[in-house]
Amino acid sequence: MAQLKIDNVVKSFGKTEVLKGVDLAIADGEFVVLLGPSGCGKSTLLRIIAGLEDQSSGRISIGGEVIDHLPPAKRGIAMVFQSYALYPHLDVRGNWALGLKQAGTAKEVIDQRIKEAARILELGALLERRPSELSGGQRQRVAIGRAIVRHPGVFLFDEPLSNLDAALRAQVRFEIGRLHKDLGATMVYVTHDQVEAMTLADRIVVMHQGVVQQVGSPADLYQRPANLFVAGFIGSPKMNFLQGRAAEAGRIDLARGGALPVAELDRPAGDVVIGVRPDGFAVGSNETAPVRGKVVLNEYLGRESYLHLELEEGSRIVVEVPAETVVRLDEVVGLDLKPKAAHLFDASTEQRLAA
Amino acid sequence: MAQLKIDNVVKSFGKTEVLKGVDLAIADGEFVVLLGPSGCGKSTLLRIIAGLEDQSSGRISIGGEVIDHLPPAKRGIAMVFQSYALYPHLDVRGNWALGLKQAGTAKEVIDQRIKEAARILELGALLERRPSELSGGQRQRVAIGRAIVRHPGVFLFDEPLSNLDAALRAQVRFEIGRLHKDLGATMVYVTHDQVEAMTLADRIVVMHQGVVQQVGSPADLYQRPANLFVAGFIGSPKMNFLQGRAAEAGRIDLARGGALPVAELDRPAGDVVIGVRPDGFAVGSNETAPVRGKVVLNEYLGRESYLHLELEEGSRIVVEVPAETVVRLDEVVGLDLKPKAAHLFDASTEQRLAA
Amino acid sequence: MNSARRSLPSEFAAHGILIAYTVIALFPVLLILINSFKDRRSIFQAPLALPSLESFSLIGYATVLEQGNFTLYFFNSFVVTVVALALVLILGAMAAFALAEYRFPFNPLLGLYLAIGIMIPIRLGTVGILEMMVATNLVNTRTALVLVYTANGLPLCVFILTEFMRNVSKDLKDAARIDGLNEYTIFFRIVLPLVRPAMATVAVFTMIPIWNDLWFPLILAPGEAVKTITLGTQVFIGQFVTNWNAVLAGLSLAILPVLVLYLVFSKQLIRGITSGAVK
Amino acid sequence: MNSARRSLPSEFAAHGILIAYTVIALFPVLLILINSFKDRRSIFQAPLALPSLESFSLIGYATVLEQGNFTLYFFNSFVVTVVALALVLILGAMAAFALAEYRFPFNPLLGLYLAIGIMIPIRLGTVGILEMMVATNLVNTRTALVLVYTANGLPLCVFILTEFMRNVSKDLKDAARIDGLNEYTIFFRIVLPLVRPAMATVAVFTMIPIWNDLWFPLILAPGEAVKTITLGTQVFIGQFVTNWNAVLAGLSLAILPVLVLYLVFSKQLIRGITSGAVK
Repeated sequence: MAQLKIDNVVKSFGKTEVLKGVDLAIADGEFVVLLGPSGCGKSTLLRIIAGLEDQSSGRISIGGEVIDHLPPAKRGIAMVFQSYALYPHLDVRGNWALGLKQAGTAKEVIDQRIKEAARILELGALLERRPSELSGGQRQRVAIGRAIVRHPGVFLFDEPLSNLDAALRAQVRFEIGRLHKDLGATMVYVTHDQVEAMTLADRIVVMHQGVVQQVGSPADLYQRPANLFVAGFIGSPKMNFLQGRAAEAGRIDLARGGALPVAELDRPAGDVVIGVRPDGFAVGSNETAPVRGKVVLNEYLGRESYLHLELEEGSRIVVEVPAETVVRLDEVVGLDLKPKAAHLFDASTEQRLAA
Repeated sequence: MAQLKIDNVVKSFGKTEVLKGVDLAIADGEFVVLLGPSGCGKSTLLRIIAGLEDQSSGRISIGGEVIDHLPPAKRGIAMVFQSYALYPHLDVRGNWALGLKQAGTAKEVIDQRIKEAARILELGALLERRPSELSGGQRQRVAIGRAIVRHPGVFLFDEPLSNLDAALRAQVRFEIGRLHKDLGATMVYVTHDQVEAMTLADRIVVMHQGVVQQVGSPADLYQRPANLFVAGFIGSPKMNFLQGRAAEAGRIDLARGGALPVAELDRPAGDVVIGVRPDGFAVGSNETAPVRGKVVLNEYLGRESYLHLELEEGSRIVVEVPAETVVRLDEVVGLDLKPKAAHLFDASTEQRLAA
Repeated sequence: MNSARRSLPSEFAAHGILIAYTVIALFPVLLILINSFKDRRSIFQAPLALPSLESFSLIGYATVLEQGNFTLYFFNSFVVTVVALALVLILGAMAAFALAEYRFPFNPLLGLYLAIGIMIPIRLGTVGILEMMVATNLVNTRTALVLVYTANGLPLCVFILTEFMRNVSKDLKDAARIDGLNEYTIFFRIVLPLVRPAMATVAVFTMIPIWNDLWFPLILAPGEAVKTITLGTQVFIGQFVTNWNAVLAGLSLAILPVLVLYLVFSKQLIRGITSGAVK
Repeated sequence: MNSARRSLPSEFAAHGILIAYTVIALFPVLLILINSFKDRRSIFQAPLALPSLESFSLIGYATVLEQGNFTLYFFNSFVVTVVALALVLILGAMAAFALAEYRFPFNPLLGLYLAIGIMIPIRLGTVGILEMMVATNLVNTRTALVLVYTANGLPLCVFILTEFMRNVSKDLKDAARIDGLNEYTIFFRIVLPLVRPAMATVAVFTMIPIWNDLWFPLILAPGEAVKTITLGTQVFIGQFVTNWNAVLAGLSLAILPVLVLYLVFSKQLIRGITSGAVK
């Protein structure tokens, strides 16, 4: 059983606190993605779990046993690095065997595990190759294989797809997903790419400036982001934010004129930020629409287009419309809010209003 | 007038032909994107236009005048590089002025052009800064400014967004689009990213292995890709391809059993490849559907999900479904083809069948 | 090149370390300096004491400056070192630029050829060189020394600078071409300023052995008119009786160029040496 | 490390150039070799001629080997060079690893400190060193030379190797830690194999000046029992009469280690030197 428990972990470099007390419990067999912009502390947290860095305070336990005092090799983890980190002077077999030999594993066991990993990753034909003789995608699969042969309780992935090009990224992403399904192992995966997080995770942990912002399933995070940061980070294109004031239930007066009927608002709430995803608006009649904007850019993407609109007060929003929609540059279009499309946040605390 | 004309340009490095006779005519004020995977020759073509490399044969002319014998500085072009390529020991003003001073431009003219560029790019406050004191996005804007002050007939962009992170990329992409609108200059833009190409271009030139595959508007390329390569390269996720045989009009027998009713097919056409975008399928009844597949992965993206299906014959396709769709892993679902969703290609020539 | 601005305390600490170094690691040098100002008896009785009113003596300097024709030796050393250094840097930088920048046949092999030149000690060819110098009538001229040192210093200079010039972004040079700079202005105005710290490092590596060399002055230019200071100082080290005052004074004077060098190159040098550490 | 496999023709050409180099650039060395096998008269009458049946003579070698106690000198040079080289490489590599790998206070300043050590010529401290050696009773021992050369060679070695070790991917070392390697096995099994070409280059840079040095053997170890070969050969260069046969034979023998060196390090060296060119 490889539950992973993180208890109030703090990490400081000098005066800078990069992790400000992180708590997290990961169930056995769960796929958890740590998601956040660079510098949010997600990689540091992963390296603390691996034992490559020491936390300043707090505890890490795997399967109920505190592992803070153990060296990386004894923690029952395996790690896959962004840069592959294969030993250049060893062939694939040598790369896979090194850790096992170091741990004193019997030769037959090593051979059997290598065979098993080669089968899972379909790398049987490449076992005698050196890393320099492999393509980028193959190298990353070899790196994953080096993790598999250790039979770890917890797999740690540190941005494993960042060095791959778009096509390979989708391919290896698919393979990691399938690997999780096949092995049923606990996996912790660090990335800054919200698409990777959404598609792979059972649960996503969104981090920002060393603080966990929200923990939840991809659907939770997409449908009910806990605060402005999560709302802006999840989803592409980014959610639009409008300033407003909720003086009465069901209606928000926008900061620069106009009012939006918002069904989600069941009581007055003071200054609010309304978040609306690009597909939350419908282009409507110019005269009666609560929001109007001038088209400054029309980005065509084949199936849909993204209209960049300049609102009357000067701010800019992005609206997704079907590709067939005909609009001219500089035309002013009216926008209606689709039902359930509004996310409401308190303007000062930036937290979601529990509407 | 800055039309750009490329006449049968060939480029060889030793025995390798990286450009195999490229013809292209770009109108004054047009925004043309050269799109293709790395190594397709697009950057080489751009560098030949700029005069940084010599073609092996063929001619380049700008505004009707052949420029093959001119050095880069005299061709009336300006180039923006992926790595910014700012002079590190000069401040922003110095970076912008260097080329103009070199050309012997009068001091007042230089000052006036710098002022103008600073206004367009809103960089007025940063003119005395060195590149090392600027952020990535600012550096790329300074690099664009260095192009603007030259008042070139043709702007050349070499993957200008590749070194920026996702959020900045959208921002600078927007600015380049607006710049084109404001200046009305001819622009040639190289990228491997089909989203950049689709959103920015008036016309896209898709290149592969030194050969132009298709030239057309983003809508052309998306709706009527000329061959399998273009079909697979444009659109994300990638188009699915199924092997089949068109023995009679309106119906294609799939290679491994089953048949698809294809309205686009008006006559028998032999062995064909049917291309269907992920949103071209509808999940239908399991029993009557012409194609059935087992769900091996369900990638949730908030608004939609991508189902990875293993078809009965072992190949894999990706289908986009609304996020609300409930499917279990390993469940077998039936797929119906939406109207007009099929693209037909000849199996041997890989060219689009003019259906 | 975009290394972070170094903070004031760190700047201060760097210089502090430098001063500490001067005190501790250069203790022998200090000993020389101190003793060069003392009379002969005090040198051996209390070598660690500072010169007192009693023991203070400039006899060493007097001997050196009078008897040793010291000014001339110093001038010879200076001319040979500066000219050879200038030649090495200019020719080396240009060769390095060509190797780093242009694709021509045998480019990597030429680089290899130059690099091998680093490994083979030029002294092995002394006899051959002497024969050539005799043939060309260059024995006992400063030119002979300059030629030998230039040939000797070039390969290492080219080798190191090529590495650094390769790291100068290709896009940057292309941008300069589009801005209308020709290959010479690109070299002098874009590339050279960027590799300046490397140039300073190479300059020091090249300069010190030239200044200190004893071998080639002895063989190629032992004549009184072209003697270098290192050779000149040897006069006072006899087989049996050594004029320690003069030797110490001579060595003290020989340290001068190192100090001058430090003042001239220090900023660039520190940047070059620590660039790896602070980046 | 993942440089493309070098093709056979390119391999061939590289060795071709090396041979051409031996012929052209090492012409003076060849002259020495050729003349060392000739009698005295022929050396001066026809210095470019190959030894004929008539002019062939081993008198030089005979003189050197008999009169000069040559075997002992050679042994001394060999011991001093190899021990100093080994110490420089081992200590230098470990220090470089520590500097590159571990974050500790003053790490960059320590690097700076070492780097400055490169610039200050140790010869300036000769008198101080001599005094210290006298105090510790090490004058006229090989140990004295080994100590001086080690101190002299370390900073450059540390400086160069630190640069290379910094380029060894941090992820790679972390991966090794997760695989259960400790810091020593990481150093010996992961890092050292990766910087081997750099080590070879440093070895040559360090070895040649030690082998060729004349200054410290003369000052610290002039005794007959500990004389090095370079010093020993000087015996034959008199003020007025020079035994050219013996000098030439001595110099020829002194080339031996360079050849051995080339055979030992050549593969690594070529890879190290051309790594920039072929990557």
